[in-house]
Amino acid sequence: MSLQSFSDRLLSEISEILARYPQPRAALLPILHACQRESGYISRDTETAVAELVGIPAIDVRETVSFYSLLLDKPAGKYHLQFCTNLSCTLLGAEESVAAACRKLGVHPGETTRDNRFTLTTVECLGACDLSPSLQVNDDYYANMSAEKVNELLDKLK
Amino acid sequence: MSRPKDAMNRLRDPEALSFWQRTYVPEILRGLKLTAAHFFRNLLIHIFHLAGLWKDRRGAETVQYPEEVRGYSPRLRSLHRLTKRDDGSPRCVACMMCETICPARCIYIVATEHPDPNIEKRPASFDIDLGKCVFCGFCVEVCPEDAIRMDTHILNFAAYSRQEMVWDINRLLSNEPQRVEGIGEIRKVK
Amino acid sequence: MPTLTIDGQQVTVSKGATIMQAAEALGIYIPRYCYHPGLRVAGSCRMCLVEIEKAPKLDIACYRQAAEGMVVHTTTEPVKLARQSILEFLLSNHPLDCPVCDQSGECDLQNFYMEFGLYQSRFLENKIKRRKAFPIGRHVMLDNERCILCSRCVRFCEEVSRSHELGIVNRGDRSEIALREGSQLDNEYSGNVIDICPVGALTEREFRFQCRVWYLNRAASVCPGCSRGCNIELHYNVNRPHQSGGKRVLRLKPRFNAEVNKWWMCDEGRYGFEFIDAPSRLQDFEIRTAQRTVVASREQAVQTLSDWIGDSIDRHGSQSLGIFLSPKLSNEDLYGIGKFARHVGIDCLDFRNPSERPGYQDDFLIQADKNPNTRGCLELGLYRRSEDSGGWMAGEIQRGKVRVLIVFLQDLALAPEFQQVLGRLERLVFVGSNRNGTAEIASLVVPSATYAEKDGSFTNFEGRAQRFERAVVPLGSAVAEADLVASVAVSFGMQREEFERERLLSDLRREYPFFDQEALNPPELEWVYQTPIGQERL
Amino acid sequence: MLEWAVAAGKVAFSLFVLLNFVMVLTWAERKQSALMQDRIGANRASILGFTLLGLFHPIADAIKMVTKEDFVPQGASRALHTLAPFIALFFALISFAVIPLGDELAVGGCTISLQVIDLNVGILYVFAAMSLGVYGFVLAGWASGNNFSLLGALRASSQMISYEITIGATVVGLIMVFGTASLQTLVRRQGDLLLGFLPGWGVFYQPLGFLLFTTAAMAETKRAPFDLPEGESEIIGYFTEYSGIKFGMFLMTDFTETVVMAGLVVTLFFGGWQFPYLQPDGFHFPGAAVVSISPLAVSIAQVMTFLVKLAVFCWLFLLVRWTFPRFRYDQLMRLGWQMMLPLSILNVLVTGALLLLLHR
Repeated sequence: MSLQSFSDRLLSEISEILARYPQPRAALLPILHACQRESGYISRDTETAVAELVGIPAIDVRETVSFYSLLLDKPAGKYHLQFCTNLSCTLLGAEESVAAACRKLGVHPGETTRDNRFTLTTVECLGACDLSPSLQVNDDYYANMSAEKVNELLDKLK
Repeated sequence: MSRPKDAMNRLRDPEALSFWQRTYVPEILRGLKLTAAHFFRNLLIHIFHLAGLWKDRRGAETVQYPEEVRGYSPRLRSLHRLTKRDDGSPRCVACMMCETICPARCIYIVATEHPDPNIEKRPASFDIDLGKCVFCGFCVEVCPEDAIRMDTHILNFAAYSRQEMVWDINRLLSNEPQRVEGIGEIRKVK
Repeated sequence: MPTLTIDGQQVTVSKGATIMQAAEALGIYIPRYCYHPGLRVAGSCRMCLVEIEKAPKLDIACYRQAAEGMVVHTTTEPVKLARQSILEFLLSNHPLDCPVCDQSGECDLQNFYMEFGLYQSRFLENKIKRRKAFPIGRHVMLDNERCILCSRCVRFCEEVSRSHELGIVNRGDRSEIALREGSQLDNEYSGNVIDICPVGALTEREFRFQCRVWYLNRAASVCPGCSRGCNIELHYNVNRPHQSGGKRVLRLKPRFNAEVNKWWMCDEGRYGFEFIDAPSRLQDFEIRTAQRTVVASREQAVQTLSDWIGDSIDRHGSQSLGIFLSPKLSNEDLYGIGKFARHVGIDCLDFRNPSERPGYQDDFLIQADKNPNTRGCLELGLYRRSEDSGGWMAGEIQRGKVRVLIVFLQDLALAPEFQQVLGRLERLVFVGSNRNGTAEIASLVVPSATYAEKDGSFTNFEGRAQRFERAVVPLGSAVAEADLVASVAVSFGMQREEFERERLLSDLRREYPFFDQEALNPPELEWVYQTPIGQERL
Repeated sequence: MLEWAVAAGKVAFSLFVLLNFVMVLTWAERKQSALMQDRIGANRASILGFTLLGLFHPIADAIKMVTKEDFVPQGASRALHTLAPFIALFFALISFAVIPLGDELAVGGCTISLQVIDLNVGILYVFAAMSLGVYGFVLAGWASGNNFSLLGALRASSQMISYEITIGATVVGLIMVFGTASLQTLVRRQGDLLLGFLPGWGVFYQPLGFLLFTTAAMAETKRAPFDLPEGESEIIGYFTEYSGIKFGMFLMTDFTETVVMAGLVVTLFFGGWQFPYLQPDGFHFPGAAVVSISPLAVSIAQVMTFLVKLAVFCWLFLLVRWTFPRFRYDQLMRLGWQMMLPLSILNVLVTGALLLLLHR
């Protein structure tokens, strides 16, 4: 999705966002969110186009996109399972939940099931240590995950 | 403990010598007696040996290399060898530690790229000039990869030219370690 | 102007100066990875933590500004413990491949670990594997496992070269240096990232496995690549010639000079040293007749040259001699040649090769004039002012006025004006370091020493005379130009002493104000990127 | 004509004995020192796989020395450098001429003395030859063009001259006892019995003289413990600058002197060719028992006796050489001048006094 292929609606949203900030660089995250809403992920071409629009080096956009786990640089399935594997969650058994999910879905972390329904990733802290081990599916948080609860959840989502 | 001290004092103080010692004559005779005793004893043993007797007594303590060799100690520093990886290639990564530490400057390494980026570096050539080597074993101690050892127990590598004294990587790789057995035992070599 | 105390010593620094700068003013070295004086402060490595009295915890010296009455300690136990912990952390994923790493010997990670490290490792976990040893540009090799993410290279590409090729992508222990999509690190200054990389993550492709750095000797020099005259260090290996296949000069590194090149140099200059050990180097005196070329001794060659000059003056006067100089010669060589020319009355002198065209230039270091000493030639007046280019000399040859021409370094055979007329000369003498078209047709070829093989000075485009020192001995029978002229001049009643280096220098200083004392003090080597490597003791 | 042939034969036989002794001595030295030191010694040189206890080594040595480079240092006097070893060896060889190998041999009506030449001043002849031999060493040191060699030569000459005095003074006592300076006569007179049963050998008349003479003789041969003139590797001797066969000749000189000195000791103090109780016609044991033997067998027995005695003393010299460490030079000089010379003069005086007492 290069600049030419940006929809008019997206372009107008971007210019609206840009107008909000005195520093164009500051508009980067809202613009990236807008782009992800549009196509579900942010392609390398989109990154380049956004860099051009904001007027910053393309590598800065790449750094930003790769830094945040909320920003996806490749398409995800219908359900994007993000397991926290940071300290608190791992101590409480996050790795078993991840293993259970991998077994059930037949994928490794970072992969998408063949039917494009599930994408499984492990992420650093979700900021929900009080709920650990925590799992984020799309925009919803699930607390105190264990292998059984993951299995139940996956059955439900199917 | 006291006897060596006394002997020292006697040596330092000529007064302590007795009259007969000062004439030297008895002492000279004692010296001659000692050496002559060895002479006749060994002569006798050798004659018996010629007759096939007394084979268990040695007329000469010296090891008759190369007919006889002693079992070398595992600590002995002998001819170098380069150790190999499982696939037979040298373990050496051409880090030049041995070349750097070598006090005789007898190691010459040229480094080159290894196809595997995890190994990254390998020796294109690895020469040891044994004509210069002083067998200090620093190269073995300094090697971070255990790539060079001096446990072949090969000691006879003399050659007729200086060039032949330079062992290249292939010769060094072909050397094998020697199993250590019977340290100090004298063995006949066929 | 705050005054502060560091390790018991008082120092007053300008407002806004950091503790790091204050310590440096006192000669106290604080270890650092991400800090580089030529780059924006990142404050990410935490290696420069120091103890500040009345502060609740340690603070980084590279960012914390000096304040009035501040009392700083750089060697106390908490500071040492902090450094130890930082090093332990940095090494948690750093591979221990020092044996194969080109950086070892000049690696800050090695050096600081030797000084402050935690020698008993507590690390049991598996190290993270990353991509190793892949080229990211024409000159640079990247090893992501070795990277400690100090971001010096990223900041260099942002701030100095402004080409923005590099960035740090991903988060946490997955972070690594990456190239911009579809690009290579191939800007005009890419070699500098190798210099500023404190570890072996960025290494030089050309220098790769050529020589371990502890075998290198260093000499202070001046880059001859363009008229900027960047201060450089020549790194040469004469101790272990087999390692680099007999090549002596192996790499150039920039040397700090606040007014000329700061900490940097361009790739063109950095890799422009190949000619020093190139196969095209002239190593013998050659006397060529129509039939054959013979190798001569220095004495024979000097005798021949003196005979030809004397003979030409006797038969046709000193007007029949021409000298074509080169702006690649040092001030001392030029001055010596000029002195001799004045003595025997040669005024047919120039240095401007009509075939030379201005090269690439930018607004940072690279100059269009690719000769290091054009300004020196101009200041010394070794050209005909009434002409725009050296082409006039071709006319003189054409008219039969100039019969013997001595060419220094230049390839006149490339210039159309000269191509036609060189054949008309009675004698063509070529003095140069490398073989070229002119050397092929010259009747006497004199091998000369390159800038790495002699002492001297270049005057840069701003008129700054800068001294360079000899690194290696001249190859083969090569001689410095001033020495050659001295040997010839003896036959013409001059004293050899007049061409001695000290004499030439003092004469130059007396006659030419641009040649000032200050800039010509012996250049000092300063290792600005890394802590000093041990000098070759072997 | 026959006389000439006999003389040539005697010279040839004498040289044959001497040179063979020298050659075997080089082997014996190695083997004997090896046995004394619990080693095996020379045993490598082989012909067709036979090593014969290393007896081929002298031959191998000879071949090696002849084929090695004959090096004359720069600055050396080439002619003298070459001449020196010849002088040294020559005088060592000729001093053997007066040593009797046996009594007279009667063959076909002809009586042949088993001695190259019987000089009535035989003993002086030996001293003269030895004194001249010193020139060889001095020349060698001087002609080498090496100061250290010259110093070695000076050490050699002073040592030899010092000990020759002792030798001379010791022999005086012997001459007084036997009343002759001819070696053959001397040996014959030692055939008389002493006190009716003891062989009348010089050693019984002159025990102190024997000790002094043997010691001084060892010093004359310049071998350990008196090897200060040589000491190639440590103190540098007169033949340091020699190589090849010229070096070999100096070694030969040493061994030759050893044999000559051993021969002198045997001749002077141990009855030379005298076998106890063997007279020209057979054994005459004390108590008048007589065993007759043919004159030829007696001659052979005499020669064999002499050779065995010679071998024993050569062995003794080697034993001493491999037992004692080298003297310091001051010790050497003190021994020579302050101990042995006074003792030998005392020996002369005591001998003279005793003779005077007995003859009165």
